[in-house]
Amino acid sequence: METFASFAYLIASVCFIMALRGLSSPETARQGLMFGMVGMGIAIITTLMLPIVASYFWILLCIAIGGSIGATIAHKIEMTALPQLVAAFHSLVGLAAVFVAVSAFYNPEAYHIGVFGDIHTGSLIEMSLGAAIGAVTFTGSIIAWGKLQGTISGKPVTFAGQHQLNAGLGLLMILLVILLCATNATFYMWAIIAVALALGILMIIPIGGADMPVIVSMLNSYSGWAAAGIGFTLQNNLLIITGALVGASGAILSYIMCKGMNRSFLNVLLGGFGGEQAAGGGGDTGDKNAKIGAADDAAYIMKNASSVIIVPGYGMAVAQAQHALREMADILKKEGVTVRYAIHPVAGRMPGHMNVLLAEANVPYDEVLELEDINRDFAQTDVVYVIGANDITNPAAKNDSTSPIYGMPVLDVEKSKTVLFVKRSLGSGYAGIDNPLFYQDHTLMLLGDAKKMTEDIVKALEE
Amino acid sequence: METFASFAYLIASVCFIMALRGLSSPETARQGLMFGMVGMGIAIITTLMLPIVASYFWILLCIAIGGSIGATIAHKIEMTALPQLVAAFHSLVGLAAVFVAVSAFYNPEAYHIGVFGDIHTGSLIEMSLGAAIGAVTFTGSIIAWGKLQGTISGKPVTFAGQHQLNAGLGLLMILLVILLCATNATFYMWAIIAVALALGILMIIPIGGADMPVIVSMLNSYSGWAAAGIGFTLQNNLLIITGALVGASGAILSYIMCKGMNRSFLNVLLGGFGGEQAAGGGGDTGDKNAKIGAADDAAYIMKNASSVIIVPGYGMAVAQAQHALREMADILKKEGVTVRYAIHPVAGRMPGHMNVLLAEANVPYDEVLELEDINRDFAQTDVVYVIGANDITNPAAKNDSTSPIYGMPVLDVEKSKTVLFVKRSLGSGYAGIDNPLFYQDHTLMLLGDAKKMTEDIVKALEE
Amino acid sequence: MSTDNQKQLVEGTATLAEKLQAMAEKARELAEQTPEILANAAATHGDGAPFIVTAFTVFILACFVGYYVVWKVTPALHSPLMGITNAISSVIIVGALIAAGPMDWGFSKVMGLLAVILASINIFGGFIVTRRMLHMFKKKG
Amino acid sequence: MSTDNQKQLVEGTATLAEKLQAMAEKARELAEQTPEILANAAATHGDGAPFIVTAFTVFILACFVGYYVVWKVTPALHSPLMGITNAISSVIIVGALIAAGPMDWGFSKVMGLLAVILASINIFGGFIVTRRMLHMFKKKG
Ligand SMILES: NC(=O)c1ccc[n+]([C@@H]2O[C@H](COP(=O)([O-])OP(=O)(O)OC[C@H]3O[C@@H](n4cnc5c(N)ncnc54)[C@H](OP(=O)(O)O)[C@@H]3O)[C@@H](O)[C@H]2O)c1
Ligand SMILES: NC(=O)c1ccc[n+]([C@@H]2O[C@H](COP(=O)([O-])OP(=O)(O)OC[C@H]3O[C@@H](n4cnc5c(N)ncnc54)[C@H](OP(=O)(O)O)[C@@H]3O)[C@@H](O)[C@H]2O)c1
Repeated sequence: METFASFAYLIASVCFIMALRGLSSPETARQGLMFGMVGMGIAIITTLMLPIVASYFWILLCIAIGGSIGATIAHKIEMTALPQLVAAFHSLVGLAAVFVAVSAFYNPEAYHIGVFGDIHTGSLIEMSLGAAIGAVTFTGSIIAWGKLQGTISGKPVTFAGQHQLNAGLGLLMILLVILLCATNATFYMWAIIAVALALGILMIIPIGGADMPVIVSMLNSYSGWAAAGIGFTLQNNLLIITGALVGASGAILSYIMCKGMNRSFLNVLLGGFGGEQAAGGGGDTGDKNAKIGAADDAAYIMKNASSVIIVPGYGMAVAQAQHALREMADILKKEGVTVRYAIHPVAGRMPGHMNVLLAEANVPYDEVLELEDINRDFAQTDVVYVIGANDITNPAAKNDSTSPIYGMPVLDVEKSKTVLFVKRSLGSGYAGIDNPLFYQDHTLMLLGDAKKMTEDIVKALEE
Repeated sequence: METFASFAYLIASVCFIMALRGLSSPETARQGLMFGMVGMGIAIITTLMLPIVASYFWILLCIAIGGSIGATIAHKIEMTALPQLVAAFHSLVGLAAVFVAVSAFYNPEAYHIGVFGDIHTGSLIEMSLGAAIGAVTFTGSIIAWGKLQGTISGKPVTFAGQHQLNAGLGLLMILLVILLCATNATFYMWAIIAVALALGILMIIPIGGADMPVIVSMLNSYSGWAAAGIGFTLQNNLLIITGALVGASGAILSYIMCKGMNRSFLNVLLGGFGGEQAAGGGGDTGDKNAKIGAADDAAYIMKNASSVIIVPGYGMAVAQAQHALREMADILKKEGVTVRYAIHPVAGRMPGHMNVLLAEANVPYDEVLELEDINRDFAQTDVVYVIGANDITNPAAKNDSTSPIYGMPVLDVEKSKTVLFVKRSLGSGYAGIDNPLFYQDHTLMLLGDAKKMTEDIVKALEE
Repeated sequence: MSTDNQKQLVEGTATLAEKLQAMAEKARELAEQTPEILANAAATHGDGAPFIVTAFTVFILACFVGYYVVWKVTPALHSPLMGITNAISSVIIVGALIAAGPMDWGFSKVMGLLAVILASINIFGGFIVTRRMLHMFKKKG
Repeated sequence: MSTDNQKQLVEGTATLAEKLQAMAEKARELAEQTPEILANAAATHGDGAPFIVTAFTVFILACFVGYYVVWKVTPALHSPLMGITNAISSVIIVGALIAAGPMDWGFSKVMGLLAVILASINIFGGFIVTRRMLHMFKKKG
């Protein structure tokens, strides 16, 4: 039986690997998802068949309860609320890890790691590590969720001695783990969890709302490492492998985002960057003049173009303008205009955010191109339609070494013949800096809500 | 100690992974090699420190003997003899695997797998598998070596009932393994090895000399699986991991070669394809006329070109023309001509064969391009200098569905303004089929030895 | 004397029998202990390496696999990637089920059941939301 | 009767003693077997999974790693790849060293030493020839 279970777990691990592998292209992605679900099914059923699992009623009830809650949320959620949802889900994984660690602590016999009050030291370390990471993930994700949802202010909350406090708590945690190993006392277990919960809050609160995507990925990574840690305690390879996969995934996504913003991970973690949208910048328009246009002008310009590239950003997500955008593109295509979409790696507020929204509006994914695939084509393009994007087009990243985003890769929209900018004001974006593009000769600003403006253009085109 | 050793083995495994990882680009390749050597050093030293290894003198002597033989061979060998060398080395790995399996069989206590005459069944199966694969690798590689070296005729040796005989031997082997498990008798162990030795010969002998690269890779893969099998017997993760790495590498290289030739692996294995060079084809030149040129003509044409692409093939390796070629390219570059090299995945007689030879002649590797990177550029190229290549340029692969190489990816050399073909005759290449390019209007045949001809061109250019 | 003798003998036999029983008990104990010894021994595998080393080997290899697999994910699918990893990280439900498994109630079992609920929310929620995302990705035409 | 009885008793005691001894022996046997059982059990790890399963897990993961790592090798370096894999496949020298390790000579040790020679040829030959190849790859200029 044990051998059988281990083999089944191995198969489940391979399924999870195949699941991630499937995501290497949209064609195989759904098959990958199937692998993931099958793997999870195998893991659960195998565990239920273990001799130690004797009572089924409550377990199945709990799965049913959890399952229906999860399914309901997942079906109801708006696609634009994805970043929050992911954060919320992570907090649950974190809490579950804490619960598992605690129950292993109170009933170690079930996992063959000793008896209550006398658990193997190695297992104790792994267990407290799992619980601590889980607790940090739990509160950290809740804060991240709050900041993304707007429940908590996105402003970085900073105070003097913050980093010292965090470091102190970290040291305290190490001390507590040592004491736990020495005494096996329950008090220390709970103390570790309490400190970790506090640490989760304190670590995330100083980080600005717009940096939350990096944090969500980081917490995703943490939840993976927590699962792996618990896998060591339970001597279960499935948990170890899956934990490593998830850990790697979160870490890589964080890395990609940081690189896309040209910031170091540490810089993000130390916090204090970014705040409310359009905090500064908007003011110093002083001597510069931006050309303000209307929907009719935009419609006329695009109708007469031979190629248009659409650059969506966070504003498109906020305004939910993707459907109107697709309509506009359809009309333009019927008029014989080539229409493509250019996606910056950190456009929006989570990796792949724009791709999902465009896919939701039925934009075929082969019209949607990544930065490195399309950046050279701007020079041969008549019109670029920038909708709700700002920082990712800012040429200051290329030619102003004093700019905070200097070095960040940006889309070369200014190389096209005409740039249309849809946004509500001349204000700045997430990075809080002015965009010189607004004041260029071949730029036309279309001020207004992204969805409203695009719908107006559609109307103008249809006339 | 055991824990320490296992950790050390883990580090060695990671070193080996990093070694292969380093080969992902020429910049990191030498660092990768370092990783490989360090990993091997860790593995050997750790094993020597195990309590069971008590007597050092003979071991160190044997390492010294083997090491100096290996070092001497490796220093003396000509780069053109690489395919043979690799085959010869593989045969040694195979034999070593057999020896290890045998000594584990006679002294199982050393590996904790039972006592002589009463070895655990699982270990027996793994052991006999390791021995059998090792033995097949041994004789198979010797045959491959002979065919590549020319010691054995490259002609496929086929006879009636060949496949039946091999299948019969395979079945016999399974029977012997069962008997071995049942009786633990030494006779069966030796019988398994004997049958495997015979099978190695019989499996490779029907395969044509030019298919040997695929076979060498396949045997490389086998030697990996044999190591992994012995790793299972010895319960040693290092052997398992390394075996899997080597096994995967050999399998992937075989796959790449088969795809490059557009043949299935089974088709290669069943044998009977290809034979002596230029077996057929050369005859039916009948009504077609090829333009034959001289070195002076070639020098004149290339001097006045603005871009030249060099396409090297097996003939360059045979003639050792790479140094002359580099000289020619240098002169042309000084005259302002852009010179690049186009490498087909199966040019020559082993994967990456051309790259190594060109590198030997100090051709910078960024001038050397793979098929998919350069194939579109032929249309904008003035002159293509095909040297000792044939099949990999044959347009029949694209437009003649009856051709045996139909579907094989080829270099589109015919799209350039002028094609110069350096070879000794109008005969065919490895696939034994006629090349219509020879008779095209914009082709000039430069008949002669590749090295001699290139040197003549160099002289003509220098005048 | 004969009765004495007899008595002695009978007594002797009785003690012998007692000792025998004691021995048998010891043997039984030994036999019973074996699984426990086994359980302890089980923490090491054949090569003498403790589980932790093998587990670490598995962990390192899995990190390599994760690294390669994730870098191969196309950027367009990074959101679904977050969804799927979120779902599969709930594989700690395996630990939760073991905690919730025993017949008799206790703190540990309650914790386990709570963890089962949380993990289930994630599993279903994560997979379903990922499916919703993936169903939107369509090819041209 | 008393003598008979006595005899019977004595005999009974003797058989009891014998049985006792037999039992004691069994117990000793059991005790002796324990290490062996342990040795067998050692083939399983904590989760109750025998070594073979963990080994298989390691094997499968290593295959994935190999797959990704090798596909990432640039085609220009396929020849050095063959050289390096050739060298590292000689890691079976680990097995050969164990065979050649014991103080006393025997068939097994001779085989081990022969394997050490063969593997060493490969290790040195493979690495050196790869180094020769790699040293030739130079960047422009
Ligand atoms: N994607 C990720 O994973 C990720 C992660 C971390 C950080 N970030 C950061 O997020 C930023 C992404 O760049 P981005 O160009 O997409 O966004 P952005 O620079 O934040 O600009 C978004 C713009 O959209 C406009 N906008 C907001 N709501 C709108 C509405 N309803 N209608 C029309 N326009 C609206 C805003 O201007 P108005 O206020 O004038 O309308 C704003 O300037 C980068 O700085 C990046 O570093 C992204
Ligand atoms: N690279 C691999 O890993 C691999 C593996 C398996 C099979 N193959 C096969 O090998 C072939 C490779 O194609 P290829 O174009 O490189 O070779 P090829 O098609 O075999 O042609 C080589 C040509 O070189 C000429 N040649 C031989 N010696 C010469 C010399 N000293 N001077 C000048 N010319 C000489 C020969 O023509 P003359 O006799 O007229 O001189 C021959 O036609 C493919 O068919 C491929 O499928 C390759």
